Amino acid sequence: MLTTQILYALAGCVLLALGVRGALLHASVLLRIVAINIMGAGVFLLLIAVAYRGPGLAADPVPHALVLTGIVVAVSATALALALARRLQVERDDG
Amino acid sequence: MTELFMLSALGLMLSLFLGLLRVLLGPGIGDRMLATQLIGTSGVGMLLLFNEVFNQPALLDVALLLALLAAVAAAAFTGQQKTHHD
Amino acid sequence: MNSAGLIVFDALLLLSIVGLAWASLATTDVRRSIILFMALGLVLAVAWGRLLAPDVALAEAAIGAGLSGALLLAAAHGQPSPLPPESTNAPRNHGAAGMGMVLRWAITLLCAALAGTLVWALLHAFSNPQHDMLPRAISANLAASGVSNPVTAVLLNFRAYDTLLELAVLLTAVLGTFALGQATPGYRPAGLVFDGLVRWLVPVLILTAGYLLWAGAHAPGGAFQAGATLAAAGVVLRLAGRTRIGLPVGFMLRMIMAAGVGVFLLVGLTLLLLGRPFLGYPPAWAGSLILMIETAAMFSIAATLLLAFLGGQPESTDVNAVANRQREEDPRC
Amino acid sequence: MADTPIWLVALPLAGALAALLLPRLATAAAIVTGLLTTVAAGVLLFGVATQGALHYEIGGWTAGLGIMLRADGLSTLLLLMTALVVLAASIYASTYFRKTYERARFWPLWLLLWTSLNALLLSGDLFNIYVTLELLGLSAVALASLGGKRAAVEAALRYLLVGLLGSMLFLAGVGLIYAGYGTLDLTVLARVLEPGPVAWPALALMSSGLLLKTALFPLHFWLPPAHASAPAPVSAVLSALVVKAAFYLVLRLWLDVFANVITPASANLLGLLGAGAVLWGSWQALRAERLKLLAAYSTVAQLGYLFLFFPLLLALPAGPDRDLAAGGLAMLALTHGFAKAGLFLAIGIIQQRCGHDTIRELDGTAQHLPATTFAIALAGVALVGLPPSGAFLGKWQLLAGAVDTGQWWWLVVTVAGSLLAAAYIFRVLGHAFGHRPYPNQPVTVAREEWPALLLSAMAALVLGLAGAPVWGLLEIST
Amino acid sequence: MINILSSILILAGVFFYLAGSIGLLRLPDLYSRLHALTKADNLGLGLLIAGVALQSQDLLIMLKLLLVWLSVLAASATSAHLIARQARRQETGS
Repeated sequence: MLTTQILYALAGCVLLALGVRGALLHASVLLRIVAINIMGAGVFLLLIAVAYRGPGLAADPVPHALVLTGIVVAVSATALALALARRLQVERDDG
Repeated sequence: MTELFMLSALGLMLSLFLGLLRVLLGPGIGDRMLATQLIGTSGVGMLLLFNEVFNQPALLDVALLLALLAAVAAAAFTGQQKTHHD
Repeated sequence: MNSAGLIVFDALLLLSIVGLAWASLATTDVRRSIILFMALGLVLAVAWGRLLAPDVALAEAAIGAGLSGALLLAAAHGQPSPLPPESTNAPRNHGAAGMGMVLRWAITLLCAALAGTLVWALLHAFSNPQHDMLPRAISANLAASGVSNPVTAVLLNFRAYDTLLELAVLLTAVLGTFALGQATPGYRPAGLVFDGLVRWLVPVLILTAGYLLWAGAHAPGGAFQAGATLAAAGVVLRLAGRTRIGLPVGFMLRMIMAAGVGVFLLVGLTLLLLGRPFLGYPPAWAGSLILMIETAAMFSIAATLLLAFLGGQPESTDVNAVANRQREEDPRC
Repeated sequence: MADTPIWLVALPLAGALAALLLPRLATAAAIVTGLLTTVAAGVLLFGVATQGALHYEIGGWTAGLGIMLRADGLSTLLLLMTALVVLAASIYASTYFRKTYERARFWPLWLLLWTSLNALLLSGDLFNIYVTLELLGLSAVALASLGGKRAAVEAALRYLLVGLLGSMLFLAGVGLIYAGYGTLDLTVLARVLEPGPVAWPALALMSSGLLLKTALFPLHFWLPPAHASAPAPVSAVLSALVVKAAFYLVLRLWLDVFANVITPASANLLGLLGAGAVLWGSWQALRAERLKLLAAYSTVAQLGYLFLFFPLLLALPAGPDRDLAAGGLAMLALTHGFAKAGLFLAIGIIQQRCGHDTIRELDGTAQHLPATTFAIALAGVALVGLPPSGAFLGKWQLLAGAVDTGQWWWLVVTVAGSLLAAAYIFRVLGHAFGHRPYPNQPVTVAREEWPALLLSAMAALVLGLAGAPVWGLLEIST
Repeated sequence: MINILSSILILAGVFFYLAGSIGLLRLPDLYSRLHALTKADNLGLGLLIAGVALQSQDLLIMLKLLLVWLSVLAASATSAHLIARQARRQETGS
């Protein structure tokens, strides 16, 4: 059991919970999107902490690959959400 | 030598932490941007030191990328979008 | 001293991560939240470096420090700042405000419980001896994978199917933004100082992207990091007020968007028709096939990220889509 | 034959690229792709029926190191249903979207949605499931926003944010499983998972993410606006297939992968939420003023029935009774898929021909659009669960299971829900068959109407008679 | 000998970093913070990079380090300019 692993995983859990709270409570769409991204960062932190094996040792590459995929997916989702938010703003301004 | 690198990384961490306080305190957007800049520069420094501590030459590339994109944040923030009528 | 120093360092780093995340979610000012989120991205890049995940750190540096923030800020431009709290949704009265308070606390408690349970579960998971079956299998098969960077081997060979679908996700997102309307009109010229920076920054970014793509086979890097760096070059150009940022239009654009998924799929199906498993590269060819797929993926990723930053279809490619959006209906009943 | 699983993913994906690159030929490309994919689904069904469950190791790497696709009885049946529903909806969509630019936007996203559905149903790897969930979510949202009006965009945005929240929770569960067991492969996990402080929270996280996506009461709030404001063919697929894909994952995790981790209390909780969904969804459907909203609330209710099976399946000992109940669950899911798709397509025709879908003003529809009204009636038969629909068989097993295990209260819920369903269906039919002194000329438009008719007939007539083969196929599991 | 020199350079670099961040925290207004910070962190990073570069023998790595320093210099000058311009714009209220 590595202290580093636990510390970082713990921070990941906190970020996840903060993100969920923000996503549920914020009124503004953009802030909700930021919240969901922070939630994602929490999950990624957790995964990278799981992969860590100690200062001199090579980390487990699988979680690293998963996180890279996760980052791309998160960016894609953010882009679509922002486009929807922008469109909604236009519709509101028009009507 | 590793210990000196570690100590210096701690020093940079402290500097990042102080920058963080300014980010949180504000008061203006400009102050926050400036402090973010400091966080980025400290991050670059730390990555360079880690590159030596953990013997991970790839961290140098990370530092380079952070350095190259350091101005993007400020530009994105101060850039003025055209309106549709422009 | 060394390990004690590391622990103090970790503690400070994590404190700043949690602090930034908290502060970014505590404010109702959208721009402030975005700045804090960008700062969080910078600190996270350091954290990935600290946890010996340089591949992830590279992606975070390109995305977190550059693109995500620019994307969010571009969307925030139309927003009033700071946003009046809860003015857009259903109107509320005082009774509802009381209910809202209860709801806030209930949600906060729920999230605290979530974090607590998760920590409890993780402590149990970490108390077992670590599972090294998969990492060992990866090192054993690394020689046959065609690349020597294990993360690239996982992404482009062992779990290549995930990456294929991930590229499809990226494509879907951009097609979705296209369907929602035209690109934003762009930025006013940013002035001489920034222009001077752009003049040498853009070529350096493009070179760096090429380097990262090439390095991915044996060192951290790869298609995604390279694509994101390339996209950053386009973002910089656009922020400087240029109208031409290196994206083609029309058929060429669609070709580039489709190239990542297309080449991937083509390689997979060709191998299938040759009697091998889908995406089962012959070891002798694996390296070149992966480089080919990664090159196509890099252009696709760069183009799609850049299009996401534009926020819609670049002008002059589509029929007057927005104007003609309303479909005619014939009320006959 | 052994390659069929990967073709089911590769074909629609290739079709999506073709539709993107050649916008003028997009419709043709989509229909050809649709036919080919349906044939592939049929071949897979035949293969699974004759040779048993199929496994396909992508890249030739063993499961665990690589990703494995798995096709067993349940997933194959759902794949075939997906193929038939999407194909029918595609034919309808080729008349629904008339302008070139509309088609150029619609078809690539549509085929990407199909890719994600097939990939999800075949996936045998936890992280891969996450990626397919995101592909499914993003393509569904993009399609739902195609209506372009404010209501559609608003609903799509909420749909997206809820979906992202759900998939992030799911991913957190996946991370926990990897931390505890060091593998992501479902078959391996089913062997090594044991009840305890890692598996329970992981299952809870993944399930809550999926329940959010499958819109189980009280997490259903996002569904009615999103499904009611999307274009008709999209609504059909969202209601019939997309929510069911998330449900399929819940089923897989609870009854297969985490089978020895779940407790009776948690299954009862799912049953209770299901009961809430049945009653609340049906009640809201009865009160709905617009047909599309009615259909959307009916989806909430129908998903509730599926969750009623969980406490029964957990209480029944492994054996023929349990298999019968599991078959009833599958039958109910299949029937709802066909019936709801048929219903939404029929509503789409009414909306286009009459310019509205207000239930109160439907009088004379039966005289004006006889075939469409007939399709609605057939779909209604299946939604209420009258014989000879497949839903009748499904509900019968539900009732039998409730009696066998002495959990009579689920019986009450089922009966009450069915009565409410009968009420909301007859309310629509009552208006539709209402006499109008000067009706419009009767119209039949074959190309628009027959997809809806076929889907509804499939649900109300064919599935009920095909009970035996369905039960036979379901026994083939991995 | 090289180790001692590089230690001195790195420690000096850290000192300038800290000086800059304390300045950022203590100085009264945006403009003075701007000036203090850009000078301090450029100098700090420069010294640090010099110290790290002494440790490596590889020419490619040294070039990369130089590039890092140059781009931070350029970026910080540019962003300082942009931030100051933005602040001035807000003050004049346009």
